[in-house]
Amino acid sequence: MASLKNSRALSLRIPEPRFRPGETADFSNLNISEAGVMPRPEVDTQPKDMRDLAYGLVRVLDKDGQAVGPWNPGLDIATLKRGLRNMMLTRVYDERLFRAQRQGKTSFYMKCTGEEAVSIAPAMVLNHDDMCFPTYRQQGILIARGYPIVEMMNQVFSNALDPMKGRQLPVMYSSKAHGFFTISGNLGTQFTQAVGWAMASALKGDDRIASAYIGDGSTAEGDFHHALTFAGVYRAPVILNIVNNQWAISSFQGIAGGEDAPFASRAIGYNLPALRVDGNDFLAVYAATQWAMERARSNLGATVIEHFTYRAEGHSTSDDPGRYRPAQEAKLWPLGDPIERLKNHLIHLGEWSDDDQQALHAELVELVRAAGKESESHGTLHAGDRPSVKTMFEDVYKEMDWRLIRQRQELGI
Amino acid sequence: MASLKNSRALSLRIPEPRFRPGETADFSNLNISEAGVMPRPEVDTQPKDMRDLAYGLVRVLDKDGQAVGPWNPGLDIATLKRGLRNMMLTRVYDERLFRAQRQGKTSFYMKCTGEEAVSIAPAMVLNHDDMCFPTYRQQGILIARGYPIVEMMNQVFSNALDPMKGRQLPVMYSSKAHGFFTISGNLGTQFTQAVGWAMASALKGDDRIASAYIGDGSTAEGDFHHALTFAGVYRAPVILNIVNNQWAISSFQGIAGGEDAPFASRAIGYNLPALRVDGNDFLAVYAATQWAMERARSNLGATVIEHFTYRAEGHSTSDDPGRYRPAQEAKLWPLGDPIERLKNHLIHLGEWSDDDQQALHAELVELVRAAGKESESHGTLHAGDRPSVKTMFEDVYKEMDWRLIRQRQELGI
Amino acid sequence: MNKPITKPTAATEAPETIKMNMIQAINSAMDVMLGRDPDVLVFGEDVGYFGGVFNATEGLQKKFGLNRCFDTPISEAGLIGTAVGMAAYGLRPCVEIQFADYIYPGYDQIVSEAARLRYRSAGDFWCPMTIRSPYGGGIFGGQTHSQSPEALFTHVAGIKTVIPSTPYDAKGLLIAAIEDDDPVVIFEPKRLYNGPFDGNPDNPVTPWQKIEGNDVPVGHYVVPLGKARIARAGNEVTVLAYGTMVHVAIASAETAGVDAEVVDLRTLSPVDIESITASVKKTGRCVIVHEATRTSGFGAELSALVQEACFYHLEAPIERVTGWDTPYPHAFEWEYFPGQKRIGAALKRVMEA
Amino acid sequence: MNKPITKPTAATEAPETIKMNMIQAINSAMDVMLGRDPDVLVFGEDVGYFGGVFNATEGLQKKFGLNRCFDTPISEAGLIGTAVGMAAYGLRPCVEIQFADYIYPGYDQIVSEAARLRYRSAGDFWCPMTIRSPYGGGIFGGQTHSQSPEALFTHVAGIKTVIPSTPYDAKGLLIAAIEDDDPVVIFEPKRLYNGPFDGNPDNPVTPWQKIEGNDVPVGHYVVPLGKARIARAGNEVTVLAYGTMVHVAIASAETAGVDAEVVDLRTLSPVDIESITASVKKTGRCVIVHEATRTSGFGAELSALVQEACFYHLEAPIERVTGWDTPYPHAFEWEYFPGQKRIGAALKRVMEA
Ligand SMILES: Cc1ncc(C[n+]2csc(CCOP(=O)(O)OP(=O)(O)O)c2C)c(N)n1
Ligand SMILES: Cc1ncc(C[n+]2csc(CCOP(=O)(O)OP(=O)(O)O)c2C)c(N)n1
Ligand SMILES: [Mg+2]
Ligand SMILES: [Mg+2]
Repeated sequence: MASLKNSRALSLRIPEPRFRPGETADFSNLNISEAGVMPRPEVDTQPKDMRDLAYGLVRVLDKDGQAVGPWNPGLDIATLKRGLRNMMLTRVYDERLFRAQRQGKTSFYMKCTGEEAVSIAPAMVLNHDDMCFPTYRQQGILIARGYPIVEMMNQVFSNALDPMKGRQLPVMYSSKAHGFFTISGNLGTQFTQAVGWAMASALKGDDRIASAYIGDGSTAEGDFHHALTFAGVYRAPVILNIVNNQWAISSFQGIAGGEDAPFASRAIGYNLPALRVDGNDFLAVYAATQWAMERARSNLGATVIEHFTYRAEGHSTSDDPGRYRPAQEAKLWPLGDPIERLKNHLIHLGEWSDDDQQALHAELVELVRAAGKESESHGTLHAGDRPSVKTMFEDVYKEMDWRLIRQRQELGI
Repeated sequence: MASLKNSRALSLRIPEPRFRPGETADFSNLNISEAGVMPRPEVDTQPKDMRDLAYGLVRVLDKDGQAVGPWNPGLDIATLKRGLRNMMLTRVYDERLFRAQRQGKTSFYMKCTGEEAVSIAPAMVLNHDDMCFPTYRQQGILIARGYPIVEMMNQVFSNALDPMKGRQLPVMYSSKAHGFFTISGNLGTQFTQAVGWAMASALKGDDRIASAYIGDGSTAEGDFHHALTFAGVYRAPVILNIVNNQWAISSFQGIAGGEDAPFASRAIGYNLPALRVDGNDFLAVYAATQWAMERARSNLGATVIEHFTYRAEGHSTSDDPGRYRPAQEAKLWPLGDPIERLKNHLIHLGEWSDDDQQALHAELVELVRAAGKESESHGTLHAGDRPSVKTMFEDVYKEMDWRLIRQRQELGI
Repeated sequence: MNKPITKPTAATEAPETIKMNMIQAINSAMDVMLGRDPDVLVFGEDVGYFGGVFNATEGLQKKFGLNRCFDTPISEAGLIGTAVGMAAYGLRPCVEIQFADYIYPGYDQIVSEAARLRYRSAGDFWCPMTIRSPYGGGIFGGQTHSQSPEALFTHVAGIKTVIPSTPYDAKGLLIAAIEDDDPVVIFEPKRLYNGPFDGNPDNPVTPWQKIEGNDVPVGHYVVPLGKARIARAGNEVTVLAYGTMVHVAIASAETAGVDAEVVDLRTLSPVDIESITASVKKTGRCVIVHEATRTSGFGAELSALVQEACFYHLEAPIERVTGWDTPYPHAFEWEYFPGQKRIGAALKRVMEA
Repeated sequence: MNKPITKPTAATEAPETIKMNMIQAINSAMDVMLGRDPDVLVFGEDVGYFGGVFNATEGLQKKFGLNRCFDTPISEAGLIGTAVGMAAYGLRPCVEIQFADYIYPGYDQIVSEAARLRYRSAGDFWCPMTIRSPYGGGIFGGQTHSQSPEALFTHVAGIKTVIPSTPYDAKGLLIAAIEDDDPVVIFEPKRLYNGPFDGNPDNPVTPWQKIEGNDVPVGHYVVPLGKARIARAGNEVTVLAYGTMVHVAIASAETAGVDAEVVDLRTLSPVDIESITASVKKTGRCVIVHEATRTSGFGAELSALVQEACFYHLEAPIERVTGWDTPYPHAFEWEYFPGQKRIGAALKRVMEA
């Protein structure tokens, strides 16, 4: 084949997002299926017979706020309102804590603005003792499960009542009682652990399942592959959620390979079923989670769900997205905002009004304000009370060994 | 969804091979496409338009030794004979070195019996300066590229002329001059490195491509995922060969997920084209490599090739496959032996006879015997000459630092 | 799950013992624990039907079923990561990494996860996981079957690091590790699997079965983590060693004619500082021996600890006899391996200092 | 490719210098090298258009193009593994790991591959790769943005480990690393990016731009690997330090009123044994300071080396002042961080011993 030699100089493709600061984002080329068009296979469908779902987009709420198609979970009004409230509370909470960081009350904060449905709908579908393995962007799970927001704030402020005893970065919650696994600062690791947890549950003949989260960018970590491999091989009862919010700090999803093939399609090579879902559509996320949960509980194994959403704000308080994407890109995102869309659905159903919305918002602001006051009374990062320094040496092991005892003495406490 | 709770106790699926020692293997359920039936897409086909090739099997040589179908590479007789000779030489080499290990002349040896086509056909397709990143089972590449077998033996015997200076386990060859990357004892790592090498070539506007190998079992390592991710994202000019010989030491391919979905289908989620090939069919492997090479050289990026073959002997000299699979399983493998099949093709073409075969075999045995004698005259692991102990401290870094100099002195050399 | 392990009732009569080699002792530890505790399970590459490349798990799948002992994909990060999840669920996974040289792909799951769960969740989650892995040289395994990476684990707060040197200890420490509520890494000196090794490759190895005093209880017992053992009592110099080097050190003392006290550390982290200090204060001299590369090896920590605790008792510089700062070279097994000659010379040097 | 780098012609006149902070110096090193050598390239998570989360690569993509500076998927193993392949091809990749805490997924590619290529291929392949990564505490980064994992690298034969403490050194060492034909890991003390830090969080930080003598050449120069620097001359006790701790140690000597000689190691592996030995032989006392957890930290190796080389000169036990054997706790930044109080106390203790 020497004839081909020197035929052409090779070159590399370095993916770039279509728009950068100063340019105007344009999502009109985005090929988004209409609400209601994707079929809903039976939960015992063979993965090979439903590969198309990895390439479409499961959507329930249409432009008019109507719930349409086979994926409509048919929720009652109370559930819809609970969903709306949870999402709004999460957003109000985020806004206050973000400001608190700006006020120097903590070192760091991360919002999930625009992605509330992705954590809250699944948390409402699953049993409370199903174990979630979240990233730092699923605070909505705790809120939906009724974990007290004062406790969450205590963690963020590393104050005297911080359930993590001042050891963890803000937003790195943990609550076994709420089926919320301790968040890791190291991306991806929890994806494999969730599969292990689910394997354990299955090995013990338990009925609890696991639900794992990973970001679009983090799918590139090895843990993503390990999780899918083990989940496929052992048919583990786990839901593998990929939150594709299209950005990983400053890198767009193309840097993780998401432009060429949807992340959901990664499932195909492991013989896992994949659903690709409009992550800003509370009902679609709800229904997809139901499907995956039923599958897992019926011993049919794992499901990969890609939640297609958009990170509407900066990565964290340390980030300025205006440095790498158009300022108005978030506004132009065509799949809208999950809170707006669920609100419109309730209005469409005649069960809600803009006034109700405003009243609820005001109520939640007040609730969060009161919680904030209470939490701050127990200290914030640089002021007021904090956990006892002694505890710094505890929980490294179940029991302190001589080194830790000596070191505590060395510190003079 | 509380109704589902406690509906059923979960359980885990632990995959097991269909047959164990004492049982009779039966491959009749194996769904193998006929030779000649798989279509050959143009090399610039979009991956999404050729997903079926991940699930079929590209085959050229039929039962009668005839080359059929669109994948027939149409090789001339000289090339066919070269292929046959390379494969036979590799097998004869393996047999002698295996015996040498049994005679205590080295510590360890690994054969590639039954898998010769998978290394030799690609080595003949590619240019000699295309860089291969092999595992320990692609000694055929060196043989096809004319690396002296005496040198190979010197490495295996860790003798005075060992090009690796006694540092590497037997079979861990390296020859940059032959486009053969230093073999690692750590599974999988070379897969990502090959992508990096290919990226470098593309970045420099070079025309060389890379060819990487990984075993079926080793696809479970993170490196497999990293390689496919980077290859996809940057469209690197690399061929990603998966050698599915169905066993990873004692674990059958189902433990790596290969029974539920062919390894080739892993490519789909990364938007990479996949070919699944009869790895015991020299012509099919040859043609698939040509296709992938043309694609890479045309700046169209990487191809994943699954070579479906069978590990006809033990994993290594440390292994006894009779402990975990039926003794006669290898004999029953329906896709036969690559040497037999290419021989039959040449006979079918009227260009070869059993006598020719025997004569060639005798010639190669003699050639390997002579090389063995020559190599052994420079020492074997526990007898005769070996590299100077001084060299033990060299090449840790380009230059020895004070620690290595002192330590060499400490050893008194 | 994650419930306290039933402690053995105080033995009234001597337990039944038999002679086991180290592999059998390790196998017996897992056998005992699989039998006692339904939350214990064993998995890893080739450990199921096949019983492991060193036979450590032989027969366990047959006896306890697929659910208790099974093969995993070749993914050290995957098998350790899933084990972390299982341990967090409440099981006690005991996993095998086929060779210590292959533990690195799983390093992040060990260091960032297993070691951190309890601390970062303030005790909400923890990780009672055991990782077993054959390590060390002396078997012509070349650079990827001979490594001694223990120091890469002793540096990590939150895990315990254990290395046995006899079948009795191997079993008792492994049981202790499985029962421990924190993650434990046990490196098994593969050179000792079949019998003790004195460092001289020309001497025939006596199998453990023929070693006097090698009596291993068939049932449950524990060798506590964190406690060293005096492998050879002596007065002139303290040798700190673990794994294969314990036996080489004892032989070196004999051949060098130095009355060394050989301390077999057994647990490296947390190390038994009391036993170390007591011995060095008695002898006033210290030689540290390990197979791992010297720079930043565990010998460095031992040297620092001894110096800190026994400065005024030391009559000679502490010496380290270790593997060289190179990869482990296949053909130079005995030039790399710290043998009797090098250890003996160090013993004499510190005696003459 | 893999060709020798053109050595700078001997400067006849003093090179142009400007005041840079450490980030600018690091940026300048890459800028200079991208300009001089077409085989150098820079990549990592967020390093391209965005210029890195600490701005270390700011402007490089714009100046040198996408092919020379680009973003990678979030896969430390993938980006280091591809860098190994590129280095084997003949390029000189300089990659960023966003925080040292996230280097573990790439650990296998560093330890088993980058560090081994040259040795295992007997010089047939080698790996001129540089890994840069911000490390260390003092910024309220909590346990996964504050780690100091240097000892996990100093133990690995085949790689060099470097830690600068000034903008001048950061640039000169990084250029040396990129030009080095072996893999080099450079940990950058992120606490020092903007200005030196004396360990007292209540003191305002003076930016590097206002620090007298902080003159960084705008062009090419090299600070050789393997050579320490006397950061503060003194006679009473030697302090061995690197990174942020160099500045804290100097301040501690002042506030404690001890005439300490502070040796800034700059390269940890291979460490400058001559400078260390000369200083300790002069002072007879030694305190070692680092942020990393104590057990098996690099301080252990330093303690062992000093003890081995200077046993008969030591008038007091060598002390280690280090991070505790715990993860780095968010709220206890200053209780964990080895500050002036603890270092000062150690200085006084060794003076009184
Ligand atoms: C192993 C590891 N590498 C890098 C980082 C630094 N980091 C933190 S968040 C982040 C981006 C993650 O993006 P994505 O997975 O898409 O999640 P998102 O933030 O969008 O929710 C990076 C690179 C880390 N925390 N851990
Ligand atoms: C990282 C790592 N883990 C485990 C091993 C031990 N090991 C060596 S070969 C092998 C089986 C590999 O099987 P496969 O990838 O199918 O290749 P094959 O031997 O069949 O060619 C294992 C587990 C290793 N060498 N490296
Ligand atoms: Mg994202
Ligand atoms: Mg195989």
